Amino acid sequence: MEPNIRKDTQPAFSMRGITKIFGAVVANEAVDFEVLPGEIHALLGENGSGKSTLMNVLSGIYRPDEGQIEVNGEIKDFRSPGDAIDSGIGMIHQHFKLAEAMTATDNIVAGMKKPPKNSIKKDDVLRANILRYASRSPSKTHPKINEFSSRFGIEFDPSIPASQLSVSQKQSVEIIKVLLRGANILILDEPTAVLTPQEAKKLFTVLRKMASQGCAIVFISHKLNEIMTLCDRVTVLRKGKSIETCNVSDIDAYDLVEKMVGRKINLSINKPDPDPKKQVCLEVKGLTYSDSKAVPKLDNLSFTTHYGEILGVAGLAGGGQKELCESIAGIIRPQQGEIMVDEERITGLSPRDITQKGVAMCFIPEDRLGMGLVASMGIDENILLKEYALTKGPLIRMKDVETKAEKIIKELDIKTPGLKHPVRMLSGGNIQKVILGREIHLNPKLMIAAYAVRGLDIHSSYTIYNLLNEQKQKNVSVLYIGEDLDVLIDLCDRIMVLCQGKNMGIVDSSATTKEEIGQMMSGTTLEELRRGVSYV
Amino acid sequence: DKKEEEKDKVLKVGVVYISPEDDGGYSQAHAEGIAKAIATYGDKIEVKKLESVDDADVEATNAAIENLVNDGCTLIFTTSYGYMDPTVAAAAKYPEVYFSHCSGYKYSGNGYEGKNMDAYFGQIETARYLSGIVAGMMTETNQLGYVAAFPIPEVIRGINAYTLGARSVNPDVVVKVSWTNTWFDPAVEQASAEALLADGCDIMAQHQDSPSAIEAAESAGAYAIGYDLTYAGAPDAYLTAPLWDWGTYYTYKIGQVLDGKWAVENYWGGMKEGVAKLDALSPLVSEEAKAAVEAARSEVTEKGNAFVFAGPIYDQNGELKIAEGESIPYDDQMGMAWFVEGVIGQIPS
Amino acid sequence: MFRISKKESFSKKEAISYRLIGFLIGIVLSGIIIAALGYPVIKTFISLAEGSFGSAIAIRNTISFLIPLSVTALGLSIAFKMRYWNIGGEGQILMGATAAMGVSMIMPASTPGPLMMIAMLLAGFVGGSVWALIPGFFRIHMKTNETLFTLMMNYLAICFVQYLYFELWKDPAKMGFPGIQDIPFKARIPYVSGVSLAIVAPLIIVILVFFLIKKTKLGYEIRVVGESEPTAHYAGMNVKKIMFVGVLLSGGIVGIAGAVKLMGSTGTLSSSLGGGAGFTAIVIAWLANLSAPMIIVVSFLIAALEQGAQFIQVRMGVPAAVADIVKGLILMSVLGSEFMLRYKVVVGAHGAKNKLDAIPSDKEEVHHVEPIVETKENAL
Amino acid sequence: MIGDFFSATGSLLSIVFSASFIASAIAFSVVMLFGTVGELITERAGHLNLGVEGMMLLGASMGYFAAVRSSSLFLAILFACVGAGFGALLYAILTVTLRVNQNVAGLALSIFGAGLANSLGSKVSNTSTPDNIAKIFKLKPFSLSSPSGPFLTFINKAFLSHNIYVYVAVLVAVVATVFLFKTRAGLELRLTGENTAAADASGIKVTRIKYFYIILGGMLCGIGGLYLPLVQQGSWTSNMTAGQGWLVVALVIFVRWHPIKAIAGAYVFGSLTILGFSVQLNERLSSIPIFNQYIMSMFPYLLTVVVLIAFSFRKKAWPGPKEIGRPYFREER
Ligand SMILES: Nc1ncnc2c1ncn2[C@@H]1O[C@H](COP(=O)(O)OP(=O)(O)OP(=O)(O)O)[C@@H](O)[C@H]1O
Ligand SMILES: Nc1ncnc2c1ncn2[C@@H]1O[C@H](COP(=O)(O)OP(=O)(O)OP(=O)(O)O)[C@@H](O)[C@H]1O
Ligand SMILES: [Mg+2]
Ligand SMILES: [Mg+2]
Repeated sequence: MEPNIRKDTQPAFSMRGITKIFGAVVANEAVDFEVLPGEIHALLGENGSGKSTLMNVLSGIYRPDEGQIEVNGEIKDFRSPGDAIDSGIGMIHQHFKLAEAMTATDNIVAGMKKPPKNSIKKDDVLRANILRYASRSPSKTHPKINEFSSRFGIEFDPSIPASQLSVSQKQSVEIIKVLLRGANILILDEPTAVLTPQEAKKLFTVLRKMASQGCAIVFISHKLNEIMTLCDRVTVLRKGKSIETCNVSDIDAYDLVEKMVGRKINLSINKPDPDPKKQVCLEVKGLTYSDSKAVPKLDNLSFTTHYGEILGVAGLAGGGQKELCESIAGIIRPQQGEIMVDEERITGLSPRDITQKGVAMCFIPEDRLGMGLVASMGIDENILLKEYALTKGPLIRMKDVETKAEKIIKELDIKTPGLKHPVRMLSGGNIQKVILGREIHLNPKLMIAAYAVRGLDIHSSYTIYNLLNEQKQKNVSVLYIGEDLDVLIDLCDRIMVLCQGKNMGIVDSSATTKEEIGQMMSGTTLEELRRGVSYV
Repeated sequence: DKKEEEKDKVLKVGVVYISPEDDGGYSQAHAEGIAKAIATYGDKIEVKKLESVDDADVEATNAAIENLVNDGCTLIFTTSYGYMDPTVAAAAKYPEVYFSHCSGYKYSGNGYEGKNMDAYFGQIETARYLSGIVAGMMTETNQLGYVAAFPIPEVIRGINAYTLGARSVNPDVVVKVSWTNTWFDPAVEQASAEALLADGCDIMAQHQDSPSAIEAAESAGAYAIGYDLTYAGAPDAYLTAPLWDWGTYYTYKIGQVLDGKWAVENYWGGMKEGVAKLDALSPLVSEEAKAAVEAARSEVTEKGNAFVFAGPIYDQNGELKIAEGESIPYDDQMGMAWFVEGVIGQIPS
Repeated sequence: MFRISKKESFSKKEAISYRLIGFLIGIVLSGIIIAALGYPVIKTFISLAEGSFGSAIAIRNTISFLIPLSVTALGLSIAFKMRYWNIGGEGQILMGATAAMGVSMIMPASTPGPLMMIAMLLAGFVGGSVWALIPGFFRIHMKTNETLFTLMMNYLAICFVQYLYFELWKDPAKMGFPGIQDIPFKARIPYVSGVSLAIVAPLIIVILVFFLIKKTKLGYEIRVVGESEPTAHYAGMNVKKIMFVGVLLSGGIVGIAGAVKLMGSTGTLSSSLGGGAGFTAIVIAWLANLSAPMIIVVSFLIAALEQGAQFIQVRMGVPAAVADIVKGLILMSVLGSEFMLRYKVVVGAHGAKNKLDAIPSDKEEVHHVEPIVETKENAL
Repeated sequence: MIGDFFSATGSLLSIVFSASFIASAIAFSVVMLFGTVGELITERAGHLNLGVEGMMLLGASMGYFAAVRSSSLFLAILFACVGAGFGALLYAILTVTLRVNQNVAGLALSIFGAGLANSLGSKVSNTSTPDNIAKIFKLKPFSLSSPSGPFLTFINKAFLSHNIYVYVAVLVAVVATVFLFKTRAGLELRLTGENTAAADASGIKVTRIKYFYIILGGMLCGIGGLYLPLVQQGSWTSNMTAGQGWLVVALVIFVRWHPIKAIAGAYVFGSLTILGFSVQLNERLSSIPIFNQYIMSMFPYLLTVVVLIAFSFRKKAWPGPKEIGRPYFREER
């Protein structure tokens, strides 16, 4: 495919010397960044390297402390997102900005103005009509929105509340919202993080189409293969600074990683052998659970874990992993089935009793801080969260906890000014270390690590893998739930694949491939695979 | 120096009001009385006042009295019933300060041992009786409405006096009572009056501190009798009003202290003393009604409440309460908790 | 042009000085309004100070205002720690007093004074907590909006007490006047040199609340629940039970404020027993940043303001309403000054240099911004 | 027993559906209707303003002051708007710009507003509404001069014999409804209250919107307050709103943030507040314990509580503007 870059023209926008500081964090430092019309430009960097910040500056959400933005050669000073929209800039945010209770149409048309002069199509009757009927007569607006979105091959029902749309539909709404405002500079912040591969493919088609019409597109993703296939150029950010911009065709994925992290890193896990005794720790039998809306999440799930072994769990997002963890930890009550630890039934026990039976869980939710941590409290009080219930009497014992906190900080090398420092001020990696450290220090028999490296950069991730391996060597049974198949294969001894709450089979990691796991994740059982049947 | 000394000689008088001085009603009537006393004594007195002191809030009342004492007041008037017990307590605490409490029943020698507390009130029932005569003469439906604040003896006495007056000239008259449970809430008073008007009453009377009932009568094309102050806002409805003129009392009492002749008493002046009076009858009042009022006026003025509450008086159930030739004794008037014949309404028990 | 950016932390010194600035701004603003209304400004403020601290009587009055305000604010602070918006202080005060009143009426006259007092205090606790738990129950089990529910409970309590006052508990000895009988003399909290011994109530409760929040498991649980319910749930806490106990304690302490007011000052029950303390205490708890010791300090200042306000009426004939202006403006300015602790205003479009300099080194003692400003998840 | 029940119900119905009862309930709901629409607009922008009482009083005193001093209705309304709008502006500065907790800021406003209003009002407390203005409100513009038949008489007395203020209140509610649900500006307002960040990112000037509607809402409260001294009573008295501002806060929930429903809601609250007075005059009803007037004064609050609970049973019911109570700072994550 030929990149559609008009090298001769002036850039669609250029940012120069952008500096943005949050309190004590320098999120962007003198960043230069420019994108040409018709180009899909990737923005790449580790977590916290300042990608979202830079794009938020461009879209008027943040005001930079230093620096200048030029759009189509004109110097701009965006005081609000509205100003950026007026200059033809549209951003699809990492976290969608939709009012859940309002219809897609309302979300789309609210705040819409006459499109700017330099939009893709100046005098578009359809758009003018949407603007005219918007809010006055929703029933007339819906079909027009449909018509508009079909131009880009996008489909959703504009008349239903946003809360009833699927994640990818919500994203479509965001895209249409931006396009209707006549954006010719489109920013997508990790748009594929929430999509299935098919949905992502569809999105790419749309993006290519828009680029061919002269749109400048900024595409943020952590997935290198997406960047390699979709984008024309890539700019790498590291620790808030722009490191390099190059053509995607001139570079390979390994170079990109090196530029991102700043040094060559060894991306392999040294895996100790599992305990050969294969003593059973956890036994799950016929676990079945449907959520409050009667959607089945776990379906007659059975498996066992062994001491001194890491059992991986793979599956698509929402495939029942979360419910599995919560059932074992006692946070939700499965409707059917049994969970045994050391042949002792724990189903029906309270989370606290289960903790006392030696089950520890480290679950990192999407927002990292929502569960398992109290954002405004220090490390000490966060360690207390599990600890306090195990001591006798009505009082909390800060002294013991403080000693323990200091120990954990030292052992896991957590970077913090002090153990009273609110954890919300720590970086993501350090926050995750706090949770993991706390759970490890409960000296569990069974350690559940769910999405333990969610959102972490490579270096921190490897620290966590090592910690888990240490646990395994201490003969702890580890249940590891993760998204990255390479890591699952490298880290775990065996891998169980879930699909819609069903156990598709457990494979030995030394004797499987990503492809095999991928097929199981989309609904083929191991048996069928081994028999050579494949539906995909 | 001399000025300071002179200042020290000035009598500091404290007054506690239940509502703002300009409430257009009860407190304003007292404030106007105080103003008269100031006009009389000039620099010899200095008045310190506290408005809007909730009389059900004992703590606020205590604090108010303490503040007045603290600022050097040696004569303190507490103008609402609810201040009674705090006044008693303060009187006991500060025996060198004189206290006068309005509308209660405790004073030196009666419910209080010390020697520095007075009680005062007035026989407003006399004026109410006369206003009842006006209403009795003017009504066409023979149904009178009465918007009443709280079912307490003071209010019940007024309703009874009004009814007795009206029935003295028109035995067919009934008086319908609606309780508002507030001294002052214009909206509530208006709604209450409207309910009465809708129920067939054609003249409104009130024991309330806002003129809402008069306004309601005006917009319904009915008549109204006010209370506390004369009211010019409803020329097509306003007939007259029983009025307080506290100036007489305050001038008298402050004079006593200035002269060093303060003496314990339970002051209960009426029309004769000038504390209670009936407002000038408006042009709306018919000649016959005027004549009827004038016919009763001198005897009412002379004999006061003894005339108003003279037997025979029947209660709501038609039982004879006071025989011919007797009248309701003072203590029973003070604790009155029953309606006379002709009143339609209930006293919560 | 200027714009606003967020601060990470502030020092104790900053905290105090900004609040002081807020206070001064409030004084200046109210001075302007007082002058505009035609009253002498300087004299008014001098009398205000004199009236609140200037004499023994003044201080005694200030203390008597302080007691209900501080106890109520302490009670409310427990609920606020859980991000439970208990606006129902006024009603809980009343119902606490009502329960205490009821107990004093039921108990035989021969009951020894101390026993009766203890029973009344307990009743106050129960009355307040029951009144708080009605909305609490619905909040805990069905997520009913507690802000408005508790607000309505205030008015229900007022109507209920009026019903008692005019009908059910009307005292026949009052010669037909409405009103409830006085509590027995022996159930009254005694005065020592003009100061009610009720002052020990806030002093004890502040220690208890401080201890509860900082040192006990329950207090810890309350703080965690306030911070994030999912986290509390995840940690195996029984969120419903904790909220239940928290609301119970909050309402109970506020109820004690009512009982103490009944026993220490009013001696009888009426619908105005609360005297607005339930509302003012909300602002107090907030200004004190929900810290128990600070609540006493702030209550003292507000009590002084209320007392001083009465005094300026007496001394200068300034109407009562002017005092409300001063009170309202000072509250608003101090509240507004909190902004300076959490955010800073950058003048001019470019300020990176200053900001880079301003990033504190690790050693400096800083105070972290407690996110009492509601976080997104926990807002109303 | 059953007969008693029916006859009591009959008495109650005959009260509630009498023309005069309806008429006074309508008159009684004017202040609350203005207030409810005003507060509702404020809440639609994501701000719960507990200072309604203060704003109503400010509007009432400033407006009445202007009326007395200038004898101009226009200036009266203008100053009611200025007074209440000033209170709302303070609230907006505190909560929008300074991000102070909304509940606390509202409470402070209600203290301050009442204080300022009462100080100002005392300057005109012994005067009555100037004649030329009073005359305007004596008129009953829609009243039929000679209604024929009982039905028309009823309609005339119940609904058509009101002063212009009443109809303006209803009109304001209708206009607010159309505005809110049928215009783009209304949509922008709703989106701001539902998700400020989304509105902001859609190019809506959220700060401007919040200031504008908080102040507009305050002004409507003020115009509602002005009804009391200017029309209903014809003179100023301290604290004359007497708690209606707090009922308004409840009413907004009761009407589910819909201005058109506020007409009915204010009417229901108005009639509940006055029902007690009519019931007192009816001997059959007043002897029934539940119609005790002290118990009846609880009805509006009880009703609100019931509505609150009922809506929390309906899990799918819209719980009101989502942003209520949340400070918005664009650079917050
Ligand atoms: N809401 C917030 N308010 C203020 N500061 C915040 C906020 N959220 C995060 N920070 C700051 O951002 C940093 C944490 O950022 P983030 O969670 O993205 O980690 P990260 O940079 O990805 O870290 P790592 O690379 O170690 O995983 C901290 O320094 C913290 O001070
Ligand atoms: N609103 C904010 N307040 C405080 N700190 C912030 C804020 N936004 C970003 N930061 C901090 O600035 C740094 C850059 O964050 P940013 O979100 O731009 O990273 P990113 O490259 O998008 O990371 P990710 O890959 O996780 O999306 C981080 O340390 C982050 O915590
Ligand atoms: Mg990050
Ligand atoms: Mg990002």
